[in-house]
This record gives sequence, C-alpha cells and structure tokens, in this order.
Amino acid sequence: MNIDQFNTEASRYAVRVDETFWILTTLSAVIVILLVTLIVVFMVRYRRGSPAPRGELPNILKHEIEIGWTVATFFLFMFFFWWAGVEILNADSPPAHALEIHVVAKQWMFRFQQPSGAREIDELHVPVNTPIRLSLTSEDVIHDLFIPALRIKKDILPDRYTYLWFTADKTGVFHMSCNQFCGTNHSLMGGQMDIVSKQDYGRWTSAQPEGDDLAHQGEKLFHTVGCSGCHDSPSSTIHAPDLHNIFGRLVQLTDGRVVKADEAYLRDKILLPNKDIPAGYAPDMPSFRGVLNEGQIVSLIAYLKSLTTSPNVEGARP
Amino acid sequence: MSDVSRALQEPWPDLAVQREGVHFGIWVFLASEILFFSGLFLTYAVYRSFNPQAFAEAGRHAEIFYGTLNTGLLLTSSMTMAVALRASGARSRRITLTALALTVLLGLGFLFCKGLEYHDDLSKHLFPGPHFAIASPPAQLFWSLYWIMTGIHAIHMSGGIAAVVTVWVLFWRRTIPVQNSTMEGVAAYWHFVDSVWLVLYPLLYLVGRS
Amino acid sequence: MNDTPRHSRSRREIWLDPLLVWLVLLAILAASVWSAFLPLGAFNPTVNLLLAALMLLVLATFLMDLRNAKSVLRLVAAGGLLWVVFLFALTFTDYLSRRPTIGPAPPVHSSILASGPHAV
Amino acid sequence: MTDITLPFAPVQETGQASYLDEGHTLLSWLTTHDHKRIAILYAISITLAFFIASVAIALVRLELLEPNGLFLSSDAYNRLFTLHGIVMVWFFLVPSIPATMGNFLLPMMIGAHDVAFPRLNLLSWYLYVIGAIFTIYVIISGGVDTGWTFYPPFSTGFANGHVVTAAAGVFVVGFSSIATGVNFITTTHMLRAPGMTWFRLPLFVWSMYAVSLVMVLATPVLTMSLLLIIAERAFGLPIFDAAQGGDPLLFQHLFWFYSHPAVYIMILPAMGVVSEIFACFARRQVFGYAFMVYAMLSIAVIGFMVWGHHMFVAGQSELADLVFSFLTFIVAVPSAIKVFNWTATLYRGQISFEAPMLYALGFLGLFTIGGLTGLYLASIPIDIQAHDTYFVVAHFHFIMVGASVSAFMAGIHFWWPKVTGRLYHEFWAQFAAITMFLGFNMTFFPQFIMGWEGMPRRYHYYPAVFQIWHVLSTAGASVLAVAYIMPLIYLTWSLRSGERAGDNPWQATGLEWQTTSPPPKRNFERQPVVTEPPYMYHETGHPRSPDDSRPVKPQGNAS
Repeated sequence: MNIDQFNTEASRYAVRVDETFWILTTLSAVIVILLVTLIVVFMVRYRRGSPAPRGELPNILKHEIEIGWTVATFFLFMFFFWWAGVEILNADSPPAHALEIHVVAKQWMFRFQQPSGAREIDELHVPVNTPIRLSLTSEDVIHDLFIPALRIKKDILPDRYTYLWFTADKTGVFHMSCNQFCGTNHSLMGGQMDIVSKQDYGRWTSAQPEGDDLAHQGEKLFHTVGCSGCHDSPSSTIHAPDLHNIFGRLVQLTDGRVVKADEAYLRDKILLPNKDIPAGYAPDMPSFRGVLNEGQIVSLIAYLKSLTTSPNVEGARP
Repeated sequence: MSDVSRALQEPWPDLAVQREGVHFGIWVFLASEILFFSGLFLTYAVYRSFNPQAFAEAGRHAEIFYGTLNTGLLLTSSMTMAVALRASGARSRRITLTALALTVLLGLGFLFCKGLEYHDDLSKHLFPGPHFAIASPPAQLFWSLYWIMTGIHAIHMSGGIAAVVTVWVLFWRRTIPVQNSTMEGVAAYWHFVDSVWLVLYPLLYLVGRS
Repeated sequence: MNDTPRHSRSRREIWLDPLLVWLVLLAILAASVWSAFLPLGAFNPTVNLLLAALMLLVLATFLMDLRNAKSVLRLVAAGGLLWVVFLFALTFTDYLSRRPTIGPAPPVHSSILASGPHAV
Repeated sequence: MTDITLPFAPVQETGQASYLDEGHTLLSWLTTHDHKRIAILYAISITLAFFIASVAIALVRLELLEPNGLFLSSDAYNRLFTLHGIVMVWFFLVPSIPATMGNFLLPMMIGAHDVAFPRLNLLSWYLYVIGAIFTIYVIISGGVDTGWTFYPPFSTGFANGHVVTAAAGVFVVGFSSIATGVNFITTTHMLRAPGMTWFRLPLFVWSMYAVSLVMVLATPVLTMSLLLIIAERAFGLPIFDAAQGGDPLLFQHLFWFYSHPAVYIMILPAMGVVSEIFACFARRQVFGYAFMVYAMLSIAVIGFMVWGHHMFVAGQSELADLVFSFLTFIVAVPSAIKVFNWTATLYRGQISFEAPMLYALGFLGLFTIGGLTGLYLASIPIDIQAHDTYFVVAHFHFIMVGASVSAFMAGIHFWWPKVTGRLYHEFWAQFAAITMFLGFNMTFFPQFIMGWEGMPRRYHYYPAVFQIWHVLSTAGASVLAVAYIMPLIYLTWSLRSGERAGDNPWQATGLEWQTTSPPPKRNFERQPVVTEPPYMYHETGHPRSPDDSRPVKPQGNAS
C-alpha cells in the first residue's frame, strides 16, 4: 500500500480543498510565528531583573489595541468562513445526469450496485471524468464512506439516504474506508476504488456477468412480490395509486402537507406505508419490511424512477 | 433567638441572605431542570412534526380522564403548597402543617391515579414492543415518549413528596422553625414539578382529540 | 426573613390569594380540555400549548411569587428558557431544512400541487 | 460581621488549626462539609481516574506500534479506547479544575467561609463516587465498546458491552457536575466579601462562574440523552430507531448540545488558572481584564450554539452546516483575544520562570495550536476531510489535554504551598513541565499529519503507510507518561519533606494568599474586606526603575 492511495488529489474539488487547507495553514503559521516571537522577546527582554525599562503602558496600548485586534480577528475569521462556505456551496450539486451508484453498508462491508446491475463488494469501479453520485444507506448501524483522495466523506445512516458526488480526474487505485465507529471490525471495513478510463469502464461493465440493470430487476420484483396486484391493475378492488410519473412529484397528504416523492419518501412508503398517507387513500398497504432487503428496495426505486418520463424531475443532488 | 440559631447554617452571614441564597440556588437548579426536560420536549417536537398523523392516532389512545383528573390534583396541590409557604412566612405553624399534609395527600393521589392509568395502558398493550396495539410504527415513538416523560415526572413527584414529608417531620418535631429557607426551596421545586406536568398534559392527552 | 411581614397575615389572606389563582387555573384547564375537542385542524396544538403557557405563567407569577422576586431570579428563570430556545432553534434549523436542501428549489407545477389521488 | 483594618495589616501567626488538622480519621474526611477537604477528596479521586484512563490509552498506543496489532483483539482495543474516553472526559477533565481548585479556591478568592451549600458539595462528591463505581463495575465485567459518544443505533442495538451500566455511570456523574455548578453560581452571587464587586473578581472566579453556567445548562441535556439511550437499550423503547420513524441524528444533536460546551467546561477553568499565574509571575496586571471577562462569558454562551460542527458529515442539512460553521468561527474570536491578552500581559513585566509559569507558557503554546486547528474544523470542506480522522483526535487533545492538563498542572504547582503548606521541588517541577510540553507535541503533532492524509480514528488495524507516525506518537506518549508520573512522585515527597512554604511564597495578591497556609477551617479569621482590584502587582501611574522590588498590593486584608 502506498501513500498515493490517500493523498493524491484525484479531483478538481480535492485540489480546491487542499488550497483552502494550505491557505489556512499559512495563515496559522504566520499567527503562530508572530505570537511565539512576541512571547520569546518578552520572556527575554522582561525577565526578572533585566535592565529593560518598565512602567505604565502607553495609552494606545491600553484600549485601542484591544478593540483593534478584536475587530481584526473577527474580520479575518469571517473572511475565512466566507471562503470555506463558498467552496462548499460550489461543490454542492452534481450535474443532473450523474452516474448513480447505490451503496449499501453493513457490518463490516460495503456493497456497490452499478446502474448496469453489476455488483461489487468492498471495491468500486468508476469511470474517470464522469460525474458520479453515490447514494448511501445502511442495513444496521451508522457507517461512513471516506475516500481521502477525493476529500469526501459522508455518514451512512440506516433507513435513510445520504449522498456523495464527485468527478474524478485521475485514474488509479485509491483507498476507501469506514470512518464512523461501527463495531468490532470497524478498522477492517473499507476497500479500494478503481478509477479507470471510460473505455476500460465500458469493458469492465460488459465483462460483468450478464445481469439486468437495476430498473429491470426492480420491475421483476414489482411483479413477484405483489406490488403490481394493487398498483398496476385497473381491475383491482383495492384503491391504490398508479405509480407512473410518481418520482419527483409533489404529493398531497391527508393532513394537508405536501411532500416530494423522492427516494426517501418511496422507501418509507415501502417500509412504513402508514406514515404520511396521500390524500384520498386509505392506509391499507402492508409493510414490506423484512420481505425486501436493501438491495431489492434500491432496485424497486430504480424501477419507479424509470417510470418517470416528465422532464421536470429534479436532478439528483446530495 | 434560638429559632434563628437553629435556622441559620454555615456559611451564611445572616438569615435574610441565607433565605435569598437558597431561593436563588433552587432557581439555578430549576433552570437546569428546565433543560433536562427540554431534551425530551425537543425529541417530542421533532418526531411529532415529522409524524403528525401517527401522533394524532397514538394520542387518542391516552386516557384523557386520568390525565385531566391528575392535572386538577396537581393544580390543587400547588395551591396548598402556596398556602403552606405563605403560612410559614406568617409563622402560622398549624396552617403550614395542615397545608403541607394536604399537599402530600394530593401528590400521593396523583401517583395513585397514575398507577391506575399505567395499569390500563398496559392492559391495552400500549407499551412499545412486539405486541403493541397500534399498527403505525411512529405511534411507538409517541408511546415511548409517553412512558419516559410520565415516568421521569413521576420520579420527580416522588422526590417532591419525600422532600415535603421530610420538611413536615422537621416542623412537626420542631427541629427547625416553620419560617425557614428550606421551605422556599421545597415549594419552588414542587411548583416546578407541577409546571412540567402542565406542559406534558397537552402533549400527551390532548393530541388528536378533535 | 426580615422582608416578610411577621404576624400581619390573617388566615384569610393566607388562603384567599392561592384559592383565587387556583380557580383561574382550573378554568384554564377546563378551557384546554374543551378546546382540544374543537375541530381546529392544525391550530389545536397551538391553542393547547398557548393555554398551557398561560397556566405556567399564572402559576409562576402568583404561586411561585415571581412577581415579588428579585430581578436576578427572573433572570435565572428567563435564562433557562433562553437556552431552551437555543436548543430548539438550532436543532430545527437542521430538521426544517433537510428536505429540500439549499439550492434552486425544484420546479413546482400547479397541476401537481392540485393533484388528486389519480394524478399521483 | 465586618472589621475594618488597615490594608497592610501584617499576616499574623494565629496558631489556629489548619483545615488539615480538623480531624485525622477517615470518617472525618468522608463526612466533611469543608470545601477544602472536599477539594482534596476530589483531587485524589480524579488522580485515580486519570491513571486508570492513562493505562488504557498506554495499551492502545502500544498496540498501534504495529499496523496489524501486537497483543489485543479488536474488541479489547475498542473497549480500551472507549474506557479511555469515558473516564478521561467525565471522571477527569470535566471535574478536574472546577471540583479541585474551584472548590478549594473559589470561596477563598471571594472572601467566603465556604461554598453556599456545603452539604450539596459533599453530595456532589458522593455522586461522583457512585458514578465511578458504575464505571469500575463496567471495567471489571468486561467493558463497553461504543466509544465515549454512545451513538445509536450502535449503542442501543449492536454494541456487545455494558452500555446501560456505563451510561448510568455518566448519568450519575452528570448530576455531580450540576450540583457543583449550582453551588458555584450561588456562592459567587451571594457570598462575596464586602468590597468584592463583580469587576474585582479574580479571573479564576470568573472562569468558575462561566463554567458553572455551562455545567448547569448543558449537563441536563446530556443526562437526558443518556437516559433515552438506556430506555431504548434496556426497555426496548424505540426512541432513536429509524425503522419506527425515529432519527439517530437527534441523539447526536442532544449529545453534542452538551458535549461541545463540555469542551469549554474543560478549557474555561484552564483559562482562569493561567490568568492568575501570568499575572503573578510577570508581576503585571492581566492585560485587558474587562475584555478577558467578556471573552469568557461569550465563550460560555456562544459555545452552546456551535455543536453542529460535529455533524458536518453526519447527514444534517447544508443550511445547518453553514449556520454552525458561522457560529464556530464567531466563538473562536474571544478565544483568540484571550491569547493576545496573555501575551500582552508579559509585556513590561518582571518575568520569572518557576514551574507554574513554565506550565502556563506551555498552555499558551498548545492552546494556540489547538485553537487554530479548530478553525480548520470549522471550515466545512476541510472538516469533511478531517472529520473522524486523527486530525480531529490531535486537535481536541491539544485543547483538552495539552492546554487543559498543562493549566491543571500549573495550578497544582501554583497553589500547592497554599493547599499543603509545603514547597514542591523546583528543579524537578521545571524539568517535568518541559518534558510534558515536548512529550505532548511529539505525541500529537504526528497525528495532525496522518489525520490529514486520511488515517481514520478508532482504528485497530491500519494501513502500513501510517506506521511511522504511529511509532512517533507512541514514543511521544512514553515521554508524556514520564512527565505525568514525575509530579506524582515529587509532590508526594514534598508532603512530608518539602520546605515550609510560608503564607504567601509567590507574593501574590489574591485573597486566598492573605490567610495562613494551609488555611484554617473557616478560611479567614475575620471577614476579609476588599479594597483593591485584582492583580495589583505594580504601581500604576509612574515609571519605576527596573531593579527595585515592586510593592504588592494585596486585594484585601484577611488574617
């Protein structure tokens, strides 16, 4: 293992983070040197019994200087807040058509699912120069995905989605790790990320065992676990909503609130169907907790997304 | 003077300062207690704001009769406690002892009703777990908070009752005179515990009634 | 001890004030229960909490005697509440802004907002 | 009640028994209401806690010499660092300065006979002991592996240690903290000596006041969040269970609402201690006294509003990230001002370098570095990289251990003659102070580097590229261990064989120095009267020649 797997700046964002880091470090070094110089000079010059003149402080040192350095520190810190804040706001939104990879963490491994349906454990292949969006969820405790070379990190929560995105601009093998303490083998939870050229990625994808893509897997599940019995059957006696174009829509609830049907909402609907009932429906859907695992839920949601043709679907964002 | 010498404790210079100090100290402690309960209130507020329907459904299962009765009992006990404090300030030993005794009885009445209510709740399977009565999962959040909030409040009540009984015995045996700074502290604590209940009452018993 | 009147309070004065306050508190309690059953929608919790706040205020002012207390005591009580505000305000800064996140808001179409069950 | 005497009344040998001679039986110590004796009880208990937690981390550091470990299983490793965290934070750092020096000195510095509620004070120590018993039970029965942060759902559903007992121990010790806080606030408000106005309070008293504020208002939220963890784990109430619609992040909010201000519980008292020491050893009034007071109070208050910077990668909203980042930069301003003021206090002083001063100077350096790296962690993009890596570990050790323990040692040495009536051995103390500073930097500076390169914290096995830094860090830790053991030896030795100190060996101005050493049971023979602002180490108004010994104006008289 090589330190390059950690500290390479594998994206433009990583370069900018490092710039911020070094600017702050320079600033801190200046402050430390200034203070240490002052302290050492005072210690020597005003050691007990030294001949240096003492006496009352000049007036300017008594009050004005205090206000001066308070204000100066304040503006310096505010400047830095602004700098770092702008940095993070710029990095906030991935482009709309980023390649979406699902990450499911459990004690003590990461499972990755590519849009093509390819699955990997503790290893992730991604193409270079392509915006990638990772949508993360956990099956047990809180984990965290940390990719030092990209300077990104996010906690992975059970029953919730969090997101990371990046556009790598260097190929190579980089280190990934879990950074939130998650139990006995926490320190062994991690893996490697292979950033490869687009051609290699295409080759790698086609070399994977033949498998449908996520949406197709989801479609199969939609029929096999019985969703289609109510949601896709005009003759059904049960009054269930049609799920075409559901993803990204705003849904009116019985209590008057309006929520957006994003991944988290759809996931809740599958696992906690009686939370947030849409207006006009009875709370009669069964829960699929225990019936579906995280991977299957991911597939189902991918299928529901594929049913959405509206151009107004919001781009994926962290 | 013997009264005074028995009431004055280290390190206070005189009784007036001691009384003020105890009053001040108990309020600082109450500020701390406010934050203690606010952790629970925050949890409740977050969960309710995200699961309004489930909370309304879950809230309907709470025993509003016991809740309201208990609120009445506590308000009455606060009244008797206020009477006791005023009586002690006026050095009326008999009224102080009577009012304190009434306060203790009302407090015990509260705990008794609470016990009956717990019994009903348990028989209706309202303790979160595998046999929980309400289908919607966030209802378990409401009932978890119900048990924790009322439980902690009941522990505070018991502490209050113990304190009042202790003071009562000290007064009864004339160990300390009825006009005493301890009385201030006990009274302020008792009122505080009642106040907490006044917040719990709408949060736990008046949800989803309309 | 010197700041309270020694023997001036008659039995009547000792009982009268608290009894009056007690009656007021019971009246507010009755109003709470009554209002809880009115169909006010989202206003029910608001009304209930306002009435609870009113009860607290009456209790603190008259029974806990904050009206006669030194200002430093009122400051302590207010301090406790101020810190509760810190806790709530900053925690809800997170919760209320979690979804949707910062950035351009998702486009909203009136047809979707008005959607009945069949559009969903 | 008050006797007015001349400001320069000589300290008299009264022959009054010192607090140490009030009783020699164990029972007389265990039932004492004397704030000074309670301070000693606390000092002994926290020293034990410190060494228990140090042994735990010594094992961890040894284990980390090799990337694949030397002798521990992963479970044992996890339990050791958890133990280290829990014991250090709640059983050493939080009570360290307030419960020992605060207890001993706060009443003396304001001219009171005791704290406002002596029995509550003793109760607070017993609560500490009960909490410690819970924790010791946890240690003996196999430990707990949640990390000191107790995050659910790991702690509530997955951890395989004694989570409930450990949380209960911290829960109980929380009330000990609250009791101390209530006591200090009331004491400062009600029991100041005549003439001791708010702006004549020594900065140590102000720091105790600020820290009590934090203890009283933050600790209850911690106890509540631990109670919720216990309820979930022991009774199955699904408070933070995401499957039931709960939110594990809510625990993090509640936890950090306490645990960030808790950092200020550890550092504010340290600021108070070194302020006293800089003034005394530079023979100079503390520069910008009023600003120092405001800075401490604003740190205490704003410190409550910054907890969200622990959750930048946890999944809180971006708006919350920005708000908390902003407030964190704000709270750094008063800390910076304090550093400038301490430096300026040295200007035109008569500086001498006894051990307390060396420790205090060490504090200044370590606190500056710890504080500046705090700015890194307040900047969201940098924090995302550094979060939960050794960078964070190094940062908070600079503040909580580097700065805070340096100040603790500074205070111990400074007030040792007052507490025991004996002088410690100056050479060994200076040697220990310098060793500690060097050992500390050697231990923790490498951690900044490996942290930034991506070494996660709480890792048993680690990538071999980081081994060099871990070896350096462990080497530093051994130096640090020596520096911690040395004072234990020479201070114990001085108890019997140290030179008699006299009442005021440092010629300091505070009221605590105007009484005998060790002080009598009621601190002062007569009620002291305060006539001067604090730190009148030099005449103001006219220049003096460099070599004359400056007249010291005690803050008041008390004999």
